[in-house]
Formats: sequence, C-alpha cells, structure tokens
Amino acid sequence: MYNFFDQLFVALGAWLVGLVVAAGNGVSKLCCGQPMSEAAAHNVAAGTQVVLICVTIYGVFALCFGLATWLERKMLARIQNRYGPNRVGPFGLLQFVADGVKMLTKEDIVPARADKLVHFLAPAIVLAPALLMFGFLPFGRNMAPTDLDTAVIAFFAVGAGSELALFMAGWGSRNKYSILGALRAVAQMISYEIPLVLAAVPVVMIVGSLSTSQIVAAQGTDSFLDVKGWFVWTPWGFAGFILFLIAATAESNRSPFDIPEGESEIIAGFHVEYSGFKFALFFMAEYLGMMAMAGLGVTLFLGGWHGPKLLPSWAWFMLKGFLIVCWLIWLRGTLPRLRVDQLMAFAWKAMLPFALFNIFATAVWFYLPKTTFLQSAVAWIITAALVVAAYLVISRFVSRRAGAPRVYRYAS
Amino acid sequence: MTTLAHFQILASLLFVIGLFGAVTRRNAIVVLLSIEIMFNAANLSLVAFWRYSPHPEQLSGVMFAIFGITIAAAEAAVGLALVIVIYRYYKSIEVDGMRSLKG
Amino acid sequence: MLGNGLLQGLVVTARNFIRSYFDPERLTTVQYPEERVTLPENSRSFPFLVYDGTPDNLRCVACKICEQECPPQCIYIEVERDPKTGKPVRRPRVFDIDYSVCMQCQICAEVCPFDAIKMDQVYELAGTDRFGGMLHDKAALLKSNEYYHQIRPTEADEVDARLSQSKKKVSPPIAKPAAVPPAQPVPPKTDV
Amino acid sequence: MEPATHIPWIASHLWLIPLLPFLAGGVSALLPRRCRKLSAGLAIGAIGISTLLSFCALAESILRGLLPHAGRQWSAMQTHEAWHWLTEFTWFSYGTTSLKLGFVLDPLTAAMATMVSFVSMLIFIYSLGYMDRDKNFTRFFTFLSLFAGAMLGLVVANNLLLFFICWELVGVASYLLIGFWYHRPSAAAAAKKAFIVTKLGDIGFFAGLLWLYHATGTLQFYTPDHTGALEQATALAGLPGIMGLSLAGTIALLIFCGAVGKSGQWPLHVWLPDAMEGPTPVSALIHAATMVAAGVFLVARTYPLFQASPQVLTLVAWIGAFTAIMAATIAIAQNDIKRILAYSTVSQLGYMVMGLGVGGMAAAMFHLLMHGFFKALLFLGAGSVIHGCHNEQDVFKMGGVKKHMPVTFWTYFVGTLALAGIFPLAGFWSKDEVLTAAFNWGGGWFHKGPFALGCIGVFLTAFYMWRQVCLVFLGEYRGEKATVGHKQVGHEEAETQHETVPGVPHESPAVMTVPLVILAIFSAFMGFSGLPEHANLIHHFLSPEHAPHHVNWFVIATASALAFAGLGVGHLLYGVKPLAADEPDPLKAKLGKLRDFCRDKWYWDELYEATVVRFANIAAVVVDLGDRLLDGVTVGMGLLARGLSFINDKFDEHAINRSFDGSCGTVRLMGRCFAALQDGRVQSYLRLVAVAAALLAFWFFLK
Amino acid sequence: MDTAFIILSLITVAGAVWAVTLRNLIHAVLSLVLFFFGIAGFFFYLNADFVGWVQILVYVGAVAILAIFAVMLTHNLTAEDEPGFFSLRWLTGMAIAATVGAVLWFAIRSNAAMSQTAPAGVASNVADIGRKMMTDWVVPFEVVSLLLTAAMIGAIVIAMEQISHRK
Repeated sequence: MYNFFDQLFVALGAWLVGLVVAAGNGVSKLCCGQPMSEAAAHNVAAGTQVVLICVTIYGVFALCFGLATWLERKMLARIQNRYGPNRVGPFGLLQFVADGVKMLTKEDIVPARADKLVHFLAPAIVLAPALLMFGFLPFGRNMAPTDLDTAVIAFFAVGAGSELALFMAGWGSRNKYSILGALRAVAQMISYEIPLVLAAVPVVMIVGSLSTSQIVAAQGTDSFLDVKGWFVWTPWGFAGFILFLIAATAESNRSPFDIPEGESEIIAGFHVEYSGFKFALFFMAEYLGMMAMAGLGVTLFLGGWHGPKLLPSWAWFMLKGFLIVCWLIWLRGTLPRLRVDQLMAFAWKAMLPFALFNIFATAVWFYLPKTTFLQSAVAWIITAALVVAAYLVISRFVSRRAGAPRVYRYAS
Repeated sequence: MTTLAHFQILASLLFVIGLFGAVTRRNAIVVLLSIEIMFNAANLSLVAFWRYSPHPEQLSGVMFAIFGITIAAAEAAVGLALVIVIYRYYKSIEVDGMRSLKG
Repeated sequence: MLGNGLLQGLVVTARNFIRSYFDPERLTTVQYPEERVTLPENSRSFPFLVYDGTPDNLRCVACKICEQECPPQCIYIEVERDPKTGKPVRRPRVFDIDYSVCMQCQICAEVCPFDAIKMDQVYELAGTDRFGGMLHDKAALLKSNEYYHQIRPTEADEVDARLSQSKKKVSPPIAKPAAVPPAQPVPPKTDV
Repeated sequence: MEPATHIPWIASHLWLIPLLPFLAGGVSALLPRRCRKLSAGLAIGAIGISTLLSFCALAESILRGLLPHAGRQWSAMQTHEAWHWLTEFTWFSYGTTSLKLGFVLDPLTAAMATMVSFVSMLIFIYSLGYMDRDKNFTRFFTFLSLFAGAMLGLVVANNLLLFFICWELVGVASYLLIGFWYHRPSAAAAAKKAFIVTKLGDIGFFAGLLWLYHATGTLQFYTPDHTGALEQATALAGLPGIMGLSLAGTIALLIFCGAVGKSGQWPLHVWLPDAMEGPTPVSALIHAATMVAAGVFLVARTYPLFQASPQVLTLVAWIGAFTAIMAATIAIAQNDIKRILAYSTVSQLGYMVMGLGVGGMAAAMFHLLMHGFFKALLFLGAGSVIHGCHNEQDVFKMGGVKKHMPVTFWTYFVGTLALAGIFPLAGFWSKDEVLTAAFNWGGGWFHKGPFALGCIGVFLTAFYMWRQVCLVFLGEYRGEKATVGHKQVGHEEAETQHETVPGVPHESPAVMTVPLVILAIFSAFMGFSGLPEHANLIHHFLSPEHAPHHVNWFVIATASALAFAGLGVGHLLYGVKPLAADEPDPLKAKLGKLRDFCRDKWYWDELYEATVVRFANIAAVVVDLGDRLLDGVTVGMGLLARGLSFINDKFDEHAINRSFDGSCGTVRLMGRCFAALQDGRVQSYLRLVAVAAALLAFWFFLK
Repeated sequence: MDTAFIILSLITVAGAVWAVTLRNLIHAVLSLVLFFFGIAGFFFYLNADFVGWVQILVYVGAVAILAIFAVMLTHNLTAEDEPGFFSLRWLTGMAIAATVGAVLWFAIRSNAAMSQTAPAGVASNVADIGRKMMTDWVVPFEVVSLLLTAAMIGAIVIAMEQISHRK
C-alpha cells in the first residue's frame, strides 16, 4: 500500500510512456506496415519521458508558485493581523488565478528609449534558470528528473545565469532606478553565491559526491522513522543549513535582503519598467528560484525525500520544501531591509569566514572515529564546540561594528 | 561524424576571432574580452584533444581546461581592476592612449 | 549573542500570526460590503429635507435662507404659488441640491430657522451620469423625521423638543422666523 | 631497537602532551578578557595533565630501559642499545610519496618532556601570583600555553619538519611574550631582536633540513625499518659536503646554526639578555624550560649526525666553551638582577654545548635537566624579589632582603649553591659530568682547552652568584623606597603588576613561594640521579650504548676547589663588608677597564652595530652611489652627444653640402620606420607577435 | 558533423563575432555570454560535464559580471570613436588574423591524426578529476590556489588605490 502511493507517479509515468510507444507502434504499422525499430522505440520512449518530466515540473511548480504567492500573502497578512486574500475561491485560494488573468490582460509597456531586444529577452531568460534548477533535484524515491554526477555544481551554475538576466532587465529598461536595482542585485547575488556554495561544500565532502541522488541516499536509513541520517542533525550540517538558508534568502532577493527591489528607495529595482505578463515572469522567477533553493536545502541538509514512512517520499519532499518557504515568508514578515554596506559586510566578513570554518569543522568530523555511540557523541561535541566557538568569535566581530555609523566613501 | 579536425578548426576560428578583436579594438574592456575568447578557444581545443585521445583516463585535457579557466578568471579580475584604475587616471580606456609608463 | 534580536523578532511575529486565528479582536480589517463600521452620530455627508409624518408635511417654508448662505451655491429653490390666487405658499415647489457641487459644510442646516434641512450620513452615492446624476430633486431629498431620529437620535430629540415648545408658545401654526434664535440649531456634542 | 610488538598506551598517545596546552591556549584566546580564572585554570589544568602524562612516559621508559635488568649489578643494567617507541601518521600524500609525521618516545624525550612540563607547570602556578594585577592576564596565559605546547611538541616530535614547525612556534610565542608589555619601546625592541636574531640561525637550520631531506628522502628521525634520517647518519658521513666536511658534518653544522640562535650561543647570544624585558615568569620559562633548552635539545636529538663528524663536534665544543667563559665574565659586572641570571644562562648553555661537543651527550642533557630546575628556581626567586621590592631590578638598590623574604632567600640560596656547583647539590653533579667529559676528550692543549675554560667558568659562576646573593639578600636595604612616604615618583609603571605599598620589601604570596620550595627541593636532590661511576642512572638511561665515565677525582677536586674559591672571593668583596647605599661596585677598583669591558658585554652589540648594521647601511649607500654614478655617466654621455651633435650640425650645415642631405633623409626615414615599431602601443606589439609567430610556424612546417 | 555540432558552432561563432565587433559594450558582453554558453555546450557535447558546468559558473557567473561592472564603472557604454570597417586598423587586424588562421589551418590539415572519430565511452567523472587533482596535479593545484589568492588581493589593492591615497 505504502509502495503504491510512494511509486504512484513513477508507475503513472511508465504507463504513459508505454502508451505513447504503443500508439507510435500503431501509427507506424498504419503507415509503414511494421512496428517501429528497437532504436526508434527507445528514442520515442526517452523523448516521451523528457516531455513528461518537463510538463510535470512546469505544471507542478507553476501550481506551487501560485500557492506560494497565496501562502505568502496569507501569512504576511496574519503576521500583520489582517485577513489576506479571501475573496476568490475558498480562503482566497484562487487569488493567483485572478492575478494571472489580470497580468495577462494588462498592457505591455516598453519604454521609448529602452534597448528593445534586451528588454524583451530579460524576462524569458530570468525564468529559464529558475525552471532549470528543478531538473537537478530528486523529488522522491526513483523520482529524480536527471541523475548527473555534477548535479550540485550544475545547480549553482544554472543559478548563476539569473544574475545576468536581472542585469539585462535593469539595463534594458534605461531607467536609473532599474539600473541601480540591477547592479545591486548582481553585486548581492555574486557575493552571496560564495557562502551559498561554501555552505554546500561540507555535504559534498562528507558524501564524496556532487550527485544529489547520492547525497539524498547518504542521508537515508532503513528504519521506519528515517530521520536519523539527515545532515541537519550534525553540528556542521546545522551550521551549514543556517548559512545556506541565509545565503539562499539573499540569492533569491527576498526580504531582508531585498535591496535590489527596495520599494521605498528605488521603487521596484530592475523590474520597475515591466508591466503585465513580463512582470509576472519576474515574479514567477523569484518564487520558483526560492522554491528551487528550498528544494536544494531539503536535498542537502534535510534528508531529501527521506522521512517517516507515514507519507510517500514525494510528499515529504514537498512538505519540507514548503516548510522552508514558510520560514522565508516568516523571515520576510519579521525583518526590515538591510543597508547595502551591511549586506556586503555580512557576506564577506561574517558568512564567508564562518562557512570556511564550517568546512574545517567538517574535516575534523570526517577524521574523528564514529564507530561506537560514545565515539559519535565525542565527535559531535568536539565539532559542535568548534562551530560554536567560530560563531562566537565571528559574532563578536560583527557585533562590534553593528552600532557604527555609516561611513561614506565619496560623499563626505 | 564529427572528427577532431572539426573541433580544432572551430577552435582556431574562435582563436582568430579573438585575436582579431585583441589587435583591432581600441577599448580596453573589449580587448580583455577578446583575450577571454582566445582562452576559451584554447580550452575547447584541449578538451577536444582529451576526448579524442587514446588515453582519456589521464584527464590531461580536462585538467588543463580547469586550470585554464581558473587562471583566466584570475586574469580577468586583475585585468578589469587595472582597466578601472586606468580609467580613473586617464578618464579613458582607449588602449592607444596608454603609452606612457609614468604614472 | 548575535542573532538574539532576530530570534526575538521572529517570536513576536509568530505570536501575532498564531493569535490572529484565536483572537478575532486583533483583526482590524472591516470587510466592507458585508461588514460596516457604525458611523459616529455626528458624521455627515449631504443635506436632506425633513418631513413630519407624510411627505406632504415638510418643514421647509422656502424662505431661501439656505440658498443664499450656501457657499458653493448648490441649492436651488422655487416657492410654490397658489394656483388660484398666484400668491406664494410657504412651501417649495422646487428644491434641488446638486450633490456634486455640495461641499458638506453644514451651513444650510445651521442657518435653517425651521430645522427643515439636516445633514445625512449616506455615502454610497456612486452614479454613472457625470452631469445630472448627482442633482437631487425634492422627492429624492425628502426623508422622514423617523429617519432623522434613526441616524442621529440625540440631535433629533432636541429638535423635536424645541419644535414642540415653540408650537406651544405660539398658537398660530406658523412660527415667526424671528422668534427662533437663528443659526443655533444643534448644540455641540462631544460623544456619539 | 626491539620489534614494535608492544607499544605502551602513552607512547601511542604522546601527541596529547603538546596538544593539551595548545587547546588550552586556543580556547583561552577566544575568551573575553574578564575570564581570568577560567583561562588560568585551563592553562594550568592542561599543563598539569601534560605533566602527569609526561611522568607516565618517563615511568614507561624507565621500565623499558632499566627494569628488565633489575636485581643485577648496576654495570650490567644497561641495555647497550638505543631504543625508540614510534607512532607515525601520514600528513598528506603527494603522488606516490607521502609526507609522514610522527612522535617518538625514547629516554631523551621522556626526560625532557618531564622536565619541561613540570617546570612549566610550576612557572604557570607562580604566574598566578606574579601577574595577578595585569589587565591582560588572559592573554598572558594564552601565550604561556602556546609556548609550553610548542616546546612539548618539539620534544615529542619524531620528524625534523614537525620539530621545525614547533621550533618556529616557540619563536613566535617567545616573541609575543617578550613583547608582552609591548607599550614599552624597550620590550617591543627586545621582542623584535629575539625574533630576528633567532631567525638568523633558523635560516641555517632550514637549509640543513632541506639538505637532509634531499640527502635521505625522509625527515623522520627514526623509522620502524631503520631508514630514518638519523639512522642514515653513518651513510651520510661517507658522502662529501662543503668545506672539506662530510655531508653529515655539513648538515650538522647547518642544524647547529639553529641551535646557536635558539640557545644563545656566541655569536648569536645577544638577544637573550635583552629578552629580560618580558615578565619574569617568561624569563624563567625561556631560560629554564623551553626556548634555550630547545637548541641544546636539537643537537642532542640529531646527535648521530654530529657524531658522524668530529670536526663539527670540535667546533661545537669550542663555541660552547667560549660562550661559557665569555658570558660568565659579562655576568660578574652586571647590575640588573635578571641580566646577571641571563648571562649565567648563556654561560651554562655554553657548558651544555661544550658537553655536547666533547661527546658527552648524556652529560650535557643531565646538565640541561638540572639547569632547568635551578635556573627556574633562580629566576622565579628573582621575580619574587623584584615583586617584593616594587619592581626594582638593580641589585645595588636592594640588600638585606633576607630578613623580609626568608622563604625566597633560602630557596634562592639553594639555587645559587646548585648553580655554583657546590657538593652535593644538583649543579655539582651535572657540571662535574660535563667537565669530566671535557677532560676525557683528548690530549693536547687543543682538546684540553674547553676543560680549562670550563674550570675558569666554574670559578666565575660561583663568584657572580655569591656577589648577587650578597648584594641582594645580605646587608641593609639600599632601595630608594626604604623610607615610607617617598613614593611620589615612578610608581605609575608599577601599578599594573602589584600593589604599590611603599617601603620595605615584603614576602610574596604562597602561590609564588610554594613553586620556589618545590623547585628548591628538586634542585637539591635531583643530582643524585647522576652520581658518577656505575650508579649514573641518567647516563644509563639517556645513552645506554656509551659507558659512563669513571670517577675522576682530579676533576671533582678542581671544580669544587674553584667553586669554593669563587664563593670565597665573592664573600670577601661583597659579603664581609656589606655595601652602603650609593657605594660603587668594589669590583671596579679591582679590575678597572676590564670590568667596564665586561659590564658593556664585551661590546658585542656595538660590534654588531659597527659591522653588520653598518655594512647594511654602507651597502645601501654604495648602491645608491653607484646609481648616482651611472646616472651621472648617462647624463654626461647625453651632454657629450649633444655637444657632438652640435658640432656635427654645424659641420653638416656649413662644411658638407646638400648632397648628403638625401642620404640623411633616408636614414631618418628608416629611423622613423623602426621607431614606429616601438610606439608603446600594446596592440602593435601584439600584431608583431602574431605575425612573427605565424611566420615562425610557417617556417617550421615548410622545413 | 551532426546537427548539434552545427548549431553550437553557429551560436559560438556568432557570439564571438558580435563580442569583438559590436560597438555597444553591453551588447558585446552579452554576446560574449552567448559565446561562453556555446563553449559550455561544446564541453557537454564532448562529455566533459564538469568542465562545462565550471565554465558556466566561472565565466557566466563571474567573468561576464565582472566585465559588466567594469563597463558600468568606466561610464563608457559605447565605443563611439571606433574606426570603421574599411579603416586601415580593421584591415590590418583582419590580415593578421587571416595569417594566423592560415597557419593554424595548415597545421590542422597537415596532421593525419586529426581525421579520427571520437572513441566511445570517454567521459569525465568528477571523482576521478578530484582524485587526479589531489595526486598528480597537486602542485599545479596549489600554485593555482596561490595565484588566485594573489590575484584576489592584487585586484582589491589595485582597485582600492585611490581610497588609500585619500587617507
């Protein structure tokens, strides 16, 4: 029974592929009088699989995007003691449909002196990495869209592509707010990419592979509960997870790291000149990027699709992903926006050294013996002490500067 | 089938395009970009040689490419920093203007 | 320790989030078409004409004081004449107020010696006709004294008391305008 | 060495001994300044556990080395062969080779580690009292832990590279500690001097290390399969090195450079007295247990290399002897209580190095160990006196301290006698061992020279120590603060270290005196572990393959007589008639210029100032001058050319008619063409490079 | 030659040509990004996945961004005074490029080994690359790490120069 639900989509996919191949054979018989050759059948099956995966990812995550916007508005509203959307559909659940219709029907405005081609291409290019990133995450048992042995680095490489798109959007609009926002976005994302990658390095070190499937497999146990192996329970994993969450928040340009959009300073940053569906694409890219980051966080630290066998594996993955998304929303509802210099100083002076030290602590963990329970406990305590010590030291340096006044480089 | 010669010719073509840019353009940034193009062409050539080599398990071409990419990144960082400084000094990034060794 | 403040902030927002579900008092939003706030008694929008009992029995005597006092001049009054004698009768034949011009200053209500014109509380007056749509004629302006009692009970009681007193003092049905102190219709009220 | 069938627990966990102080240092580095007790507790706890572990190691080693033969005659007790317990691990692999590090437990390590950790522990405890009022207490214990950890790491290392790393860490820690009161310019300068001077020696050491690695392919001292660097010493002795030395000799010489720097041997001894600028516990630690001992220990550790080259051993012996006598003469004329002790240390180190040079490795190590105890005692005693006398360091401003500080006096007295080599205290036995070894070195004046110098040194040592005791403890108090109420000036500096009660000296707290008492007991009785003849436990233990010397009554008698003579002379000069305040040093009248020469440290600093530093300055000037000269030549050439061209111009215009103008034009044109190639545009160069490369490639293919 | 190769070549060559010829510097940089993606595509095509991803991560994620920042910081969005197509400068450039290209062409054509086809089953494995990097290539690895550190410090120092002068 459990296996049935667990493998429901896998079986469904296999059945659909079989259906398409059978149909192809039928067509082939009608046209040429004989079934497809072995190679042709293989190609058709592979092609169908690719199409299925793409359609599933688009469909599921477009839906998730909608739900996430609804969730965000609802949660923010409740944090601020409001109702949030509650008109369209039950609990306002269909609000995103209404929004989508609104976006689609709005006028598409292009500034007169904009760089038309760049302005046009940017929204499309910004969405592509966000969607591609899902291709490297295993969503459930036997449910990895791709199984690269370079998946983690591929994820980050694809993510790096979105910076350029943001810049194109900002520059193509020919608006000083949008160029400011774009440069802020690029500077921020390139700065936080480093702690982001370094936060993932410990996991790669321990697993010894860049493949997300193997990383997830390394966190699994055979038990019913299946939570013991999650990396987040280790000191370095916990520290890495926190680092990853912070860097992912910055990487997806979300509050409190939303200075590229900074409504009160630069109106909406790089997408100030976009309206209608192009704006919707930016919006979508932001949310999809956030969810992909959440998915990677789940994969690297929260055991991927492993979880107590009360729910199917894919449900666990989605649940954990949504928990991270909720955390990001909660954070947005709590913290005010950072200043640019604080943001940069935090990336380079706090997160980067801490991430490097976390790698060192991981190496210590790696070399400590962990065969008996006592040894594991000792290893845990030593590593935790290292991480906490590093945190204390770095926090002392960070706090020392916290109250200092802003130093202007050129203005004063 | 694609032969090694195809890759090498393509790499040479790209190299030549880069060389053309490096000797022709006046703007220092474009000259640096052209040099990046030449780097990439060389990397492409190396990886192609690795792919077609009789001993691919040595991974020499791949290693060279990785180190090449690393060095090119360092070069780009320093080069562009220099361009910015030159701009601050000369208020121009024309390579033709940079003839004086005196700062 | 670094991060303490962040955690405290997160706790505050989480508390808001959870309590908003158990404590409806926290939610300040009024879901307008279904829910409305009860207006304070002294809130006002546009003027209306008060009648006692039936619409024929309106208080206005067409003295045109309000028309003359109205700063934006949005009131238009024509005195009704006896069809036989041609003499003016003490009631308006036409009484129009253009709501699109009215600035809700309450001067008309203050100067009216007969407590005939009062300020209404309606606010959903949207219409599609830009020019004539907001021109309310006598029929549209007439509202009963009961309605007046309904929207501002305190003021209406005072007005009624005053009117009945003046009726007792002056036996003729027509009160002298001079007998009534002008421009002091409503004593200021502080609470609703 | 027996096959590594059974290795005791301590031998495989030897790394714990240095690791614990390192950890304590690391943790207390993170602590805020206010966590004074915690950091001190951590440091003392760590060094305490290290001490226990060291004692374990010593016990295991004694069991291994001596017990199998218990019940036999003493003479038969020795195992007659060296043995080591090794643990090794791979640091990193590099291709097929790997760099291995390791730890070794042998008698040398065991004895040294015990002494170092024990003495360090006592000094740590003493520091609790001494540094009580310092606001950087936490930092002090951090550095102390680092220092002790580095030194212990060096002691247990089985690899020259690991040894070198710890050696440099010792250098860094000493830099930090000497310059602990870095706001004093003299302390900062002294720290810098110590660091730079020892680095001079380290250059040689590092070169030797690299050469050794090149020659043997390993830096392990000993390996289980007997291919360690030291085990190949005899093979290296057969290979040629430089200056007529064998390869082993060359490497040994280079390594000895490091030891010279670290152990304050002539000519690199100048930093050691200046290092007195640090807090007194630091001086004690540097002089007794850690830093200077490292140099001697280095030679002892790499002794097989030295043994393989008699020439180098000779050099070592003479340098040691010279240092011993030189420092002793300087010490007799110093005023500063700590400087006297510092030069005494240099002198005693000279003895040790001489002992090493004359082939008495066990004797030298014995002296090192004993010296560690009594020199720590003396320094801590001096610190106690300084502490008691309100930061006064000039012995002529002390006096009569005995009655105010009885515990300090009696422990100091024991230390003095031990250093002077009075029977039956520790110094007597160890110095006797060294002198016997020197006496037995060989015949002829050349080989007896170190012995003779050593004997004079014994006299001088006793003299200056007794001088110090007389000046400090006997007589009446000569300090300026003798009268209560005269404390207005000069007290700001003192505030950081202790309460500023003016007037008479006072006894130090128990936390300072208890270590003194313990050290005094050790200084008094440890010497019995090294009785001459067959009962020489230390000798059997440290170098079982060499038979100990027989009792040489001549040496004993000479040394004792000289020591007593020194004491007597000292008492005559300073003890019989105690000095009054402001009375000049009586030695001045007796020795005259010679005393000034000694007081001014033989003018070594001035010599270096005049030679090394001036050479650098002169070189700079010369280079500058050369530069100017060349400039002048260039300008002159230019002027000449201008003159010539002027003449030429006239000549051209007036003497030569226009028929030449055509050819001139051609030349000018060609010049312009070539000049165009050198237009400073980077892209034209690039063009040329591309074309040239293409042409070269064409030529290559067509050929 | 197959379709993928042709498409990738077109992308790459187009990107390269635009990058060196376009007047608008931002357009040039964006074309360069196209070129980088093309090269990465070739790396995937040649089964060198890791190099391909590194190419994207380093070039698209860092070098292109750096170039953009350089353009932005030098206020020099368009190179207006570039000489025209038939200027002497361009013709010389093309002549030199053609010379070098001819040499390379000659070299490639004269080598018999160039006509071989790709052997099957050649792929780069990340684990193998890592192992090689830590064993046979450890010296270049260390040297490159040193170089990167030096370049980082150098770039910062060079670009900070003005500020340090102010103090």
